[in-house]
Amino acid sequence: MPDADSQLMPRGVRRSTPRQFLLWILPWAALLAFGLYGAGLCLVKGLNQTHMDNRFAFGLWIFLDLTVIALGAGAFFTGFLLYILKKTELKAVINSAVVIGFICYSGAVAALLVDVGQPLRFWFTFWHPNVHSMLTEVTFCITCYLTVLLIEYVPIVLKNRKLRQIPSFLVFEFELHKLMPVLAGVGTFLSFFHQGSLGGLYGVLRGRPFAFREGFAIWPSTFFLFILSAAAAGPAFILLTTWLVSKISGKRLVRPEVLPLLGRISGILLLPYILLKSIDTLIWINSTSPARGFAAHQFYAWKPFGAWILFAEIVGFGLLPALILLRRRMRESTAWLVFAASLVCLGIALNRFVLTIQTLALPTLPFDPFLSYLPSWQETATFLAVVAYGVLVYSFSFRYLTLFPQEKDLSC
Amino acid sequence: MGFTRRDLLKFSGGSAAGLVFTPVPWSLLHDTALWSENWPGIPQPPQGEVRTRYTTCTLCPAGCGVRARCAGDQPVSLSGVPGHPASRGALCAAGLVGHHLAFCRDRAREPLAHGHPVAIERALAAVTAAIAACGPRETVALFDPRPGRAASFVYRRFLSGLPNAVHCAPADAQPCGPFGVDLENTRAILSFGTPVLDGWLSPGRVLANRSHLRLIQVEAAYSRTASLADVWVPVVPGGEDAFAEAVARALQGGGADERAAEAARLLLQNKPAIALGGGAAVAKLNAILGSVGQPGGFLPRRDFTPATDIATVPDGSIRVLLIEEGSGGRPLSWDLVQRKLVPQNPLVVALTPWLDGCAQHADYIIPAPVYLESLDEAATPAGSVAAGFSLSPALLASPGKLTPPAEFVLRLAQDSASYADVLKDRVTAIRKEGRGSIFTYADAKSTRVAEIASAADLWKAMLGGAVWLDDRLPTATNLRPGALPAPESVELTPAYPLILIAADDPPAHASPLMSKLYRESGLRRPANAAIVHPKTGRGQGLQDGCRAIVSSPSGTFTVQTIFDPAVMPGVIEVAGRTPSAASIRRA
Amino acid sequence: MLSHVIFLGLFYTVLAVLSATLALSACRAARDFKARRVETICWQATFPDLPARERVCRHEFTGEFRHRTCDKAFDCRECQTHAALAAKRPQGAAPPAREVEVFGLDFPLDRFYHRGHAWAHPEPDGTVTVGLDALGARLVTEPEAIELPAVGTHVENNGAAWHVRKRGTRVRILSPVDGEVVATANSPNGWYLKVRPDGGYFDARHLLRGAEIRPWIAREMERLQAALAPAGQPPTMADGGVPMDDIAAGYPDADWDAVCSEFFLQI
Amino acid sequence: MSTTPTETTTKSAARPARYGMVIDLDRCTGCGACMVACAVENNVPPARPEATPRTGITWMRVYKISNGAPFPDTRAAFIPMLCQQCGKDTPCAAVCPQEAVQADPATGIVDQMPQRCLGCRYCMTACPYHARYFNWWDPQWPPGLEKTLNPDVAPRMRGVVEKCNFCHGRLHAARARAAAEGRRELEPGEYVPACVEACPARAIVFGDLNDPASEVARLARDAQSFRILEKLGTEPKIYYRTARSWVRQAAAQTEKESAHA
Repeated sequence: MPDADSQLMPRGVRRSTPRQFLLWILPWAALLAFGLYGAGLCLVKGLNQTHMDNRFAFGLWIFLDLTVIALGAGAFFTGFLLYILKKTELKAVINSAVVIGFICYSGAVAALLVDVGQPLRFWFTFWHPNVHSMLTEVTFCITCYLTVLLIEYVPIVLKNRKLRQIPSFLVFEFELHKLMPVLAGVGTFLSFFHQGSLGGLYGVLRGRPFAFREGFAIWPSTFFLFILSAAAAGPAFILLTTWLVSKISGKRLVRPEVLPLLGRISGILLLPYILLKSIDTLIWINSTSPARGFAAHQFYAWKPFGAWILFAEIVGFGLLPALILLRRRMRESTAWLVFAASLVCLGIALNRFVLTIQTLALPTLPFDPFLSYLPSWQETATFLAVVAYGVLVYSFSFRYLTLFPQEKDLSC
Repeated sequence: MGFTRRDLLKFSGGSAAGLVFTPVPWSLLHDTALWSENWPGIPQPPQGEVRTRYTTCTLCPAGCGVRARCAGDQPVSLSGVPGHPASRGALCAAGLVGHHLAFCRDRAREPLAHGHPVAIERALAAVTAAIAACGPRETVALFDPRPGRAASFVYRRFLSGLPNAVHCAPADAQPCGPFGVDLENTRAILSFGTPVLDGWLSPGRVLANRSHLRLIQVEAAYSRTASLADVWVPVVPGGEDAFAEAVARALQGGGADERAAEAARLLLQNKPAIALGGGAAVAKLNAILGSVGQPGGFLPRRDFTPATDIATVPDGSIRVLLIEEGSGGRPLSWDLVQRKLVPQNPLVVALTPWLDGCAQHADYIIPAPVYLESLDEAATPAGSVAAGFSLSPALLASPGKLTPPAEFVLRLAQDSASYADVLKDRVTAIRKEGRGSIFTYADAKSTRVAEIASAADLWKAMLGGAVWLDDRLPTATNLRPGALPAPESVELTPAYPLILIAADDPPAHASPLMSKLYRESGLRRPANAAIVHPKTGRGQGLQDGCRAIVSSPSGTFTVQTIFDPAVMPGVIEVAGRTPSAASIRRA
Repeated sequence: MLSHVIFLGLFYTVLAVLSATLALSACRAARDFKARRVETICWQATFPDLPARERVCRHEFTGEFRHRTCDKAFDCRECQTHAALAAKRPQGAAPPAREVEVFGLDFPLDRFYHRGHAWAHPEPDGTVTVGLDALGARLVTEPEAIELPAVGTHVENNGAAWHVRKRGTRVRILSPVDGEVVATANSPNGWYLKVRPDGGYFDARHLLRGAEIRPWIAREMERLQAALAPAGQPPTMADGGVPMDDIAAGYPDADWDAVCSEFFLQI
Repeated sequence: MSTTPTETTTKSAARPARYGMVIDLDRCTGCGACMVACAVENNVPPARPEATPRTGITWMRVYKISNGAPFPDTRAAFIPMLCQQCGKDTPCAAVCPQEAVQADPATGIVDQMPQRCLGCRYCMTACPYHARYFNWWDPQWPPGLEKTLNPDVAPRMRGVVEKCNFCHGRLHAARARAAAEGRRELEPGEYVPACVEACPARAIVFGDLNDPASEVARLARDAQSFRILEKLGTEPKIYYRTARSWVRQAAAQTEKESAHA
């Protein structure tokens, strides 16, 4: 008598026993519950529950949002390569990419709703939009793109073994799948804009000489740097997750040539990014910042944010992985591949961290001290809740949906 | 063909989709926004016709005129009265939020005997009995924070009826004795620790004359006055006299050290000049500068109420002590009081609006109204060159069960008159004398008292907000200002290697709003902070921000250390402390 | 003002595109239902998700290809490759009533076999009888239930013809023929459906026949062994190769759901 | 601030006003009267006990700065900081996603609309002067104190940003008075923010920078006057002036190492 659980799993793939799965799920569920409690406190009692303040108006959450959205960029970029540029090898990971993208974006939006002081007014931005604000662009694009991801996620769900037995679902999925290129196109368009706008968010802060950048038309240079870096980080993150999942589940999920391909894509995008980033930094040091009365070196005069952070970002987490990923022989070795991919992801996180935290920590008033900030447990809990949420959604999707079509052929 | 579950799902799905196209969800959304605008717990400001009323500030001896903006009967903001002779239209920070004081915590609301409610008659009886039981060498004392008011005369009348009674006051109650300072014509001030720019006399008046004043501040601490003075002369606490002597020598053409010489030069270049501070040396300086009785110097005025500095009352002599505590100002130190009381069952009565300060130790607490809660008075504005008087009509409803200190004393003296009667008498007297003129706040006009028809009219005018100022006295040089006691020099011992001095202290009772702003802007050091030079601090094994214990001959207390290179090495600055030798160690 | 127009314009365009996409796919789905293409589409959607080993081209059996995966969802009627190869093949009419015997399973050669183990047999009266072949029959011997379509229903080639419940698994049998069900018989050993093919003519190009059957079954048996063998052990047949009448009974601890899905081409 | 008829007539030519301040740092005694008056005027609630200097709300905030030298060469000064009412691509107004920050072209006053604010705090990160404050708590007054609120200004709700708006309420009141008297233009000095009115040292001069005759315009042109972070190019309308060179150094320069050695 087959149990309901295995009835839901895709055929031809082995999954852990319900017991093992439960043991895996439980700690994450507990973490999620704890995090939701913390977030609830912030919503009910107000943001005084956090350690943000008038000077550190952004904190852990904004850093989280920026990072996960950058890592989630894999969804749009893989979709772009697969459906628009017809790189069919990427079929192997597209489902996983979509799920990851959905997790990242929904997680970010959830965190944002806790982060704002008046969540009930979220729709004001759509009602009285200030189109000159980067944040408006971000809000619009992210909401739209989240819808896109949802629509892309639906077919994957409908193809679940039980659900597909309902003919109407299967037919709808079939028809929807035909239109995927359209969605991929829209998604790419939106992603380009909001990834960029997220960068613009800081680039336009003329009051923060550390973050302010000159640019083209209405867009500061960070706008373009963010697009490029996100596009580079996305594939790297998919590579990393795929490798991680196959390690944890002990299964071969994709053909051996897929991961190196992802690595190569990431490397190809990372190198120009690092190049442009370096040029941008030089321009900033020599022209932008001095023009506004700030010698760039003084930004790095405050411990712990010394100049090392800049070097780490550009060389350690940029040039190094790019070179690794661009050498075929190194790409062949999973160890190097994973090492480089994790460097890329960490690099993106570091970049977003610097822009969020260091920007706010640096004083602008001449008679003003350098500030430090440490998130409260409620903030951290909310942060962890998003992580736990991601792991849970992914675990369930992996167990009951077909995230890696090649798995069933590789499994025997 | 029945109604299957499928149909139900279809129906609910359809209706959900349809609902989006009805106005319902959108209006709901809109309502949430409205709700978020008047979030529960946001108070509604008082409504009511906006009126302007006038009164006089009694929080300190400055006697500033106050214009109150009221919604209905509720004052919602206070501001100065333009053209007011004493305050020149200014109010200090504390004065601006005087109308918050009534809502401060630890108010005394009913008569208490050792913390238990008691009928005021019982308290009166107890005091009368204690006074009757006074021994030959025991005195009845009344502490009057602000001698010179009509209330002070009530006190004196009552005390004069007793065998041995003493009318006490704080040392600095009348800084210049029977003299005012002719700031308008002064060109230079040599100040020995006087907070000239930080609450001295009437802030408005001082600052209005700042532009033509050269200020030399002789003070150990780098106080706010010191920071704004033209010259800051840091001297070791107790070294003031020596410096004064040096300046005196320099003024007389004698040799002196460079700093004294420069000070002397400044004073000579900017005459008329005055010296502020205590001690014979300062008095001598003023004599040399010829600042007494001359324009731009100390000018005599008519009113002066001699009162005993409580510090000079012999220790262990006071049997019955009545302490009046005003709404503002620095509270009387209980350590001092204890020294003065007789060892066996003394009786202390606190006539105060507050439960803290001396009231904690008092046998009886007679709750007094705070500023603006009852009709009150302001005596001659501090440092005024002419005697003055103004009423402080109440703007707030009195919560009842409150007894103005003077009222209590009147009842002790079995006087049937009320405090209001006393004030009326004062006004009548002013009218009878017919000297001077009143400045009415509402129209900023001065009227000769002589031209006012009757005492009743004067009373009415004063109730509407007005200050009476006496005519100036003909200048007479034979007078000497009552010199303040010299700051006693501190001799250090191995046990007490450091000098403890007073940092500028936050007021004991203030609007929560004001204390919030001071705390958040870091404009005032916290009350329990000990500020020391980093070298001194490390020398004593302290770290910036650590808790520490300060001990001095008069006792020990715990503080939080703050390192500040601006402080004189070897000195500890703590708010509201009297200078003495001290030691500090890590807690 | 202009920026407002541009920005909001873009935003609403995006919204329009998204909703249009959804609406379009919904409409198309509805249209498919009307056009009775549901079964075909279900098969179309299922086929790519089948493991590669189940999607091998029939010409691999006959050795014409070493490795080829079907890309026409087993509908050889639309496959040029098949047409070409079939043309080369000598098209002698299948000799009547001779049987192939593989591992003790009888596969009469007068029938056409569907990859989902249904057979189709054209009757003189122009109808086609449809039944389960020997392997299929033994996989679902003594079923708990048989759900046959009502007479008059239209069955699609590669669409669900009827369902059998065995060991709690609901197995759907793929139809080898398009047509209208004219009669049903609930007889495990004989035929299940009598179908009048569309256009009155039975096109069997997509079905296995003659020489293809032996290699096909041989391969199927290998897979059966693999599927029945408990994980990790070498595949063995309890009865030395010849499957017993009720395979299910012989392997009580086999995951019957998986086994049936494997052989009846289910996801 | 007296004015001759000719000035008023020139003023009444419909030229938009550009209200601004000149703060004399040599007069400021750091008494805090401006902060207090501001808080009273604008119904700023007393802070919760758990509030820190960085979570409290002080539209007007007096900073104490020092030349960093040790005793006895140490020198200190006070700098009242408030919204500097940036006049050119105002950083906060540009970034607000829902137009809750608006710069009034007629007065140059940058105003915050708390009832539209989402509380995203982007404007706070954008402000170089840290003159914007977030309501981390529900506003609460000790019992009785809420009776003393200013009826002309609505208290803000939790979760929104607020800041100095040159006592906008007073401007409206002044205009209403003027309209009642049938005047279209305000007399100089008819409208002053609470801090200006309260300063006992008269250290703050307020007025229309566009009116060349006004004292504020004259002082702003003065050689001793400067603006903080002028190089950011946001055209702040708060000028500071001092004769003490070290104060100008510490306030105007952006090289922080020396100030915080």
